[in-house]
Amino acid sequence: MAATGVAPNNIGFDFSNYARNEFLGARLGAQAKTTSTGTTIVGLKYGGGDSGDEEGICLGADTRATGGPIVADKNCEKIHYLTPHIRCCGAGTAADTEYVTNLISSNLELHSLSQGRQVRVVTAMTMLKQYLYRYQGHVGAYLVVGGVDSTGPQLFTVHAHGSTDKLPYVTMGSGSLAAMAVFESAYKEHLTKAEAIALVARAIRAGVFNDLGSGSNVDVSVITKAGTETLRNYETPNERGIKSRDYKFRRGTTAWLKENVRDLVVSEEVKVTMGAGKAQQGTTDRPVAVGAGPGGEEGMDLDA
Amino acid sequence: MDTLVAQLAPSRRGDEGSSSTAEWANNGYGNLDASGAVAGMDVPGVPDPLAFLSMHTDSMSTNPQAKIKLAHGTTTLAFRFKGGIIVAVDSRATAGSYIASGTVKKVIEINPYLLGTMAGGAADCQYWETYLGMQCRLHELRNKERISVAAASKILSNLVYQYKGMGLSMGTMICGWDKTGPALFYVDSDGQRLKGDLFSVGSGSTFAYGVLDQGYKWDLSDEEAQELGRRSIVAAGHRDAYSGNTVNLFHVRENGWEFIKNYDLSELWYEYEEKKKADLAAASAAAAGGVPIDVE
Amino acid sequence: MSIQEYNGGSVVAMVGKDCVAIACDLRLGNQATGIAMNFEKVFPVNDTLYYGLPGLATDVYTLREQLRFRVNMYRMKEEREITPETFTHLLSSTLYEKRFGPYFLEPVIAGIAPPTAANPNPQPYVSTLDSIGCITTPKDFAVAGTATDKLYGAAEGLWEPDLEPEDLFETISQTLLNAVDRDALSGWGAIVHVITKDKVITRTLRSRMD
Amino acid sequence: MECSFGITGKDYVLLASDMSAGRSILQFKSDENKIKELGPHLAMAYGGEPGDTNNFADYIERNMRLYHIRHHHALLPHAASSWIRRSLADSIRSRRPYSVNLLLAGFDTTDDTPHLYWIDYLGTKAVVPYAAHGMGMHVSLSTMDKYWHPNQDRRDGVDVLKKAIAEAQHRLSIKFTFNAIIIDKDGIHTVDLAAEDPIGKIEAEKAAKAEAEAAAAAAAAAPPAAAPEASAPVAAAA
Amino acid sequence: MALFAASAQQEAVAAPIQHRFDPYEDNGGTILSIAGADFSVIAGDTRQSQGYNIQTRYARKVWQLTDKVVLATNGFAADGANFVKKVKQRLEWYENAHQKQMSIKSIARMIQTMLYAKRFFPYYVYNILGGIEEDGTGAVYSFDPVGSYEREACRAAGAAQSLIQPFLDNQIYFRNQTFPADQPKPIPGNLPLGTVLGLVIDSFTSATERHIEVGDGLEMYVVMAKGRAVDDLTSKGALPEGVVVEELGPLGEGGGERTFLVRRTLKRD
Repeated sequence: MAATGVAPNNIGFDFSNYARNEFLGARLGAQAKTTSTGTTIVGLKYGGGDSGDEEGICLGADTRATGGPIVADKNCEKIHYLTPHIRCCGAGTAADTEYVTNLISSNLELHSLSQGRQVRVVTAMTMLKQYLYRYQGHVGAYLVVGGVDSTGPQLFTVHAHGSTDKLPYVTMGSGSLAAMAVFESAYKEHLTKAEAIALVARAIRAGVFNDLGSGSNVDVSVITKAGTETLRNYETPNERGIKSRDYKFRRGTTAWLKENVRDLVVSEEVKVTMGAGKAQQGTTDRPVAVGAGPGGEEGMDLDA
Repeated sequence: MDTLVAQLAPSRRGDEGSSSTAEWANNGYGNLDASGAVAGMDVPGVPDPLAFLSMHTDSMSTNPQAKIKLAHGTTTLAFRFKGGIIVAVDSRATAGSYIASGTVKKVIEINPYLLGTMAGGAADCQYWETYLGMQCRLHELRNKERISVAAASKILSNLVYQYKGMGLSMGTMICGWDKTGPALFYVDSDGQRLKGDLFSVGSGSTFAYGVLDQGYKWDLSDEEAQELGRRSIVAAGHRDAYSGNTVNLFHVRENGWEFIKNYDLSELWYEYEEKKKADLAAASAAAAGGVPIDVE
Repeated sequence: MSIQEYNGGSVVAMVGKDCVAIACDLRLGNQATGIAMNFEKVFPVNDTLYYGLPGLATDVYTLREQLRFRVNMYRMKEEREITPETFTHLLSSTLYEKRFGPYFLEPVIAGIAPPTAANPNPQPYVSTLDSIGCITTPKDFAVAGTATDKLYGAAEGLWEPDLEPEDLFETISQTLLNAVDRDALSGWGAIVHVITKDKVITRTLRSRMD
Repeated sequence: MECSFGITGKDYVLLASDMSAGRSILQFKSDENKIKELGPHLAMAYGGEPGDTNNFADYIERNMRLYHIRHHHALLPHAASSWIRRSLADSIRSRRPYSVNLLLAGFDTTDDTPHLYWIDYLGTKAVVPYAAHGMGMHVSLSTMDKYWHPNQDRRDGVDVLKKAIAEAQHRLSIKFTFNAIIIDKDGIHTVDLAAEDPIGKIEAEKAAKAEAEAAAAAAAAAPPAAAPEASAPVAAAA
Repeated sequence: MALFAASAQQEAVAAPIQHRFDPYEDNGGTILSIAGADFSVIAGDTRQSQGYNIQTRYARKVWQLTDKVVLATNGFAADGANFVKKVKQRLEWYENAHQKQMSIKSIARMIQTMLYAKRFFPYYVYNILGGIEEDGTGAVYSFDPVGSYEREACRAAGAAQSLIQPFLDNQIYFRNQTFPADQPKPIPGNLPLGTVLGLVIDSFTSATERHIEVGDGLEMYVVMAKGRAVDDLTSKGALPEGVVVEELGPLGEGGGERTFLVRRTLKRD
């Protein structure tokens, strides 16, 4: 039989579905539902001067991921790891921020191994911008990259189309206006570490409460030459209250037609099966209506 | 000059330009003013009101980004037979793929001897069939005799025709018993008006026809006819995603209509499946145990 | 009528006390017309790891065949069963590989990792992905399909922490049935799998058939 | 505007398709056979984009035949359905996809079970007891919902098929003519829908064939000298 | 970079683009009403939003029309406010003409005619009318934007209606629940007031968790039939903490029905 659909040999993106989706798109309005992070993410430089604290970077993010008006995740992580001394907050299409940071993070590690020294924040920023520029904004990642390297604390923003900025304090995402308002009113140079964390948390809270796309908790990350302090759920101002009623059902409330209990514990000694054996102990046949559906032996192969 | 302008330009005043109570009383009940404009109906001041409406309202979920989602999807049927008219409808209204309501009354009791069914715009059918009930009552007061089904359906058809092109959406069956016996008319918002023995309207109508056609004949008993009506709506409710929930069954007789019952469609489906198994078991039992019919 | 609503169907997964449950409806539709009442959307990877694929039916088959290939390759290389977390990342990269021509599916994964020396008492695991592989690992429940909104509302209301397997069965069943009853494109039967460390209970529910 | 039906029963599967062929409103002919036999116990009714349908059907038929030649046995219905679905799923992603909807019917001679698959141009596959494609989906599915029973014998099955066809002919604006086949453990037989008792006709033919074979076998066995070269008919693999 | 273009792909626009006369806006929020045997609860959240921005955390959506009837509106806030004003005007004229307050049944029919009068330039408003019928039973009437209406026992509308309604189907109508023979299935529509208020509060906290346009505050109007004891509402401990109860005076000369406003905060993120 003609072997079609063989696994794509090239690495990176496989555009084979692209033609299909153009065809389907025209016929059915093919618009894949992707999770976006409405998001408030911020970053600022602190320390040095007369603050009494060494120079560093403080990053902050909210933890709400949305799918349209619906909250898809109430406690997701938006501060991604790039290197031990560099973190990257991501807004925009959630999958893109996840994968672009993972890709650049592994490339940075290879880079530092080959160069035998710590990578610089500007390298991370450049790799990100060139990757994003190549995809002309279709990879929807809006990032705040912050870290400390041999040249001291560095803070950048990277937009999906590939443009970057270098600033002492930055905000991104749908809550960036609310957060920037807080920064513009209270930011000054040489903040102490405590002041920096407090200001970042306050900016994130501004986004969490005033922007519908952001919500739930406040994540903070503090980076100095010594390393990175990850303060996951530094503040949780939006705990779900206790419900006023109990909704446990009486056992037997739901009517069911057929039951099949697969007992995984076998009486004799358990042998670890090598490879995908067709038959699985304890499997009883699943009687399904005539013309049994997929999942039954009739339909797709149940090859547990 | 003003009067000329008032005559020519469709009146665009708000729905209570003048404040007299009388004006409010027949507010919007469709009596067109002298210039043929839609009296009492507020029309947006745009060149193409229909385009405006279809951009902002989504009736058949073909325009998902429209804000105003009007409920759609239904199965209604009515058929004449020797015992009168059977009217059977489902009760589901959907907005997009969300089932907005499962308890919509899609048979509108126009008056004790006239029924109208609802398909397409719920508001359009409800509103104009209530209006039709008033006109029928006025007919009785003026002429001292009940209005014929033909005349009643024509009132609705003519009325709706005046709004043709404005975006009304209605597919209704006017059923009643007058001096000519049981009469059934199909009237829709395009202006079509058809007299007939058997109609089904709505997104599930093709499925209803599937059962209705194979079971219909003029001299059904009342019981058989009611069963056929019920079974057809269950068949449509099962296969069509936009029909279901409950079946409302009516039987129009000489002395007016009678509400038979409201059934849960899913429970009926299970009953029909059980009965099928039972008939099968009985049949095979008969074949096995009973006198061997000329089985070669 | 978006592409994800072409065939209809929904999946919900919930975390309980040392158990997880995953359930799906059985409808395969062609837009408004129902076609089949036996189209399961939840498949086993191994004894204690199941995943659901609501969305475009053709992609359900295609992705399932591709995952079967990749999981078998994993088994041969690692000589052990794949854990739920690893399987989630496998699925995520499979989806993201097609970032610019995605499969129109929203996978939901539910399972309990086999106990190991390092992790003798693995916690129940539920995760869900969007069509291009963004992973979400909720602590309570994950929903997907045409009845997503309805499932979120019902689950947020009915779910409670630390439900025993039989209680979790009732809660997930009531959540699924009441949600699909408000969705035109899901329903036509439902099936629930409750997974504990030592057994898997699978029940076909008596749901509305309209 | 096309219409095809499939119905499984106790030990058979029925497949019927309209015979129209044309372009937009014009109908070139009304006796086009749109049921392709893919194997001794497998056939498919196809419909969809004119041009795509016959090409795809040939592609499938030739490849199934190739498999049969290479492996000395035909693909069983379940395997065939997976491969045909995969062909469509790959095609939907190609630059110019086939737009073809199928009803695949087959009889599994290893466990004597009928199989029917509803497959659409996207590569969606459904395993169903009875099905329809094209306009038949809208008008006749509910008819079959009512009159179909599990494990019906052939005559009841043909009766359900006739009802479905009658409904299509009654309700659709184009009056289709249909041809039908029945597949059972003996293979594929034409169902003459016009006949009073189509099944009876098939059984008569089968009986006649069996008789002819018995007679030929007897002739070959009795006078060994007289007709040494009479080649014994290859025991047709029933 | 507040709002990025969701997708570069040009949307297939079904209707022709009319020169941009777009007089509507979606202000989010959700409303809900449940009828009891001799009371009716009409609730709504108080958040008014537009896109990702909160316009105000306290905007009323539930209005008292008569001693026995309360109207909740949701959708486009400007249309809602305007519509409630017109309804109140008509009620005032009715009282002047008939020397009595309009019954809920008649108000429902009047609202249909007022909505349908703008059939070709609709109010973008989903209305729910709640209150006490003339026979003293609790009632809920729900409307679509152009006037189609139906009397029900329980209805949610607005942004989170598809989240709340399935939950209520299960808890108010007991859908999909089986009951043992000895314990008959409770009749929907006459649950105790305490249970109903608990369900309303849990519906809104669940909706707040999962829908970004719901939150900030919750207002519940409870309309009681004449002569009904009110201790299940006003006595200590009747309601969960954080809930404030306040009785509203009669609007007309008072026919014995009593209306209470029950308020509670919701999450503000």
